[in-house]
Amino acid sequence: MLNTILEHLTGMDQMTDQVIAMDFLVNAKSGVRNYAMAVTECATPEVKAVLEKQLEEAIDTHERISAYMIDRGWYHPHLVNEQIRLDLQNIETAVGLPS
Amino acid sequence: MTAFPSLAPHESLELHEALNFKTLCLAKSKLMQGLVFDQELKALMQKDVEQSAQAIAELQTVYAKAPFQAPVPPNRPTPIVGEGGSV
Amino acid sequence: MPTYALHETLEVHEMATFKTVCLTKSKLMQPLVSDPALQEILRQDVQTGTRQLQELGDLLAKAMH
Amino acid sequence: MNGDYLDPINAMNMPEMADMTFAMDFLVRAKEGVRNMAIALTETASPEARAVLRSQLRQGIALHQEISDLMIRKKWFHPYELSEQYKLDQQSAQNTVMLGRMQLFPGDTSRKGMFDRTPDVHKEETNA
Repeated sequence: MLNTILEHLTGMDQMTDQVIAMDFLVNAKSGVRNYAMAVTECATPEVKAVLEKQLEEAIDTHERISAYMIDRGWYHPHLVNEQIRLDLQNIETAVGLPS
Repeated sequence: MTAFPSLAPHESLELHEALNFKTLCLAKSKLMQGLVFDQELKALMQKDVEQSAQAIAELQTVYAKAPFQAPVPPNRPTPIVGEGGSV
Repeated sequence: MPTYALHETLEVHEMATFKTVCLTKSKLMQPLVSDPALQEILRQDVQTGTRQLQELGDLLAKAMH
Repeated sequence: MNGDYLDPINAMNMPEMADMTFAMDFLVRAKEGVRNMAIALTETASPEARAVLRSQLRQGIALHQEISDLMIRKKWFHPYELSEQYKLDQQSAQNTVMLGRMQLFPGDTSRKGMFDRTPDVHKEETNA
């Protein structure tokens, strides 16, 4: 009994890491896009300088998280079929979660 | 991370879009120069023409690694107007 | 003339909202993560996010009057 | 401005208005370029593609800055005085709609007879 709970918990741990990383990647992506939008609406040099620097940082963050996810095998930009298999698996897990 | 000889599909498509966008920009900045009156604006457009040409060259180098890359024929292979030369 | 243009003030406001949600989420998620590499990424994000929000806050404060 | 393209009154301030339109097009293009580059960058995995897109993103931001500075200096763009901008927006919209109603070009612009054959095809036909 305890064993299955533990198994479940550790399994969920893996899952949580992946979901958190995925969420982070999606956020990092939106961050880059939002900053690019914001920079092109700027007229005051002071505001623009801040947003431009933060855009660069957002790009760095995106690079870091996508490299991490590729490394862990959670993101397969080169292998579309592999990525789709992973997507389907994730869909099943998410749909199957008790609510 | 394993090294891949070619680019990933999604990034190749993004390069396709970027290359076409830059090509259109260059064409427009070049043509518009013949229409503008303000010389400063014209100079800025000329700068865009030069920068775009450079950008296109860079994009082409990377785009050459797209998984769907193919040898480029020197001319458009089919007639531009009409079927087989007829109007 | 106002300190900043209206459009840029609104953009900074949007970024501040977005960044606030990001920072809160990263902070809340941190204890749930088991992988050290991911933990490090989140820790760094909390650090830069905090600084970035302060910068955005400074801009917003100046845009007020 | 009135609807008659031959009326000299329409030439009043025409260069300025034309330049304003071209500059606006240029600004919109630069802005779009920055956004496109940022979106492309978030879909990129190869370091080489990243480096190229990133440097072009920076260049795009710099170009956008130059164009908007020029437009602000020439008073074609007023990010700080919104009612000034409003007047310009409405004026150029009105003028351009007027321009859209004018009969500027001949009905048939196909000009196909000049281009439709390659020299070789033409030669074959004369030989036959």
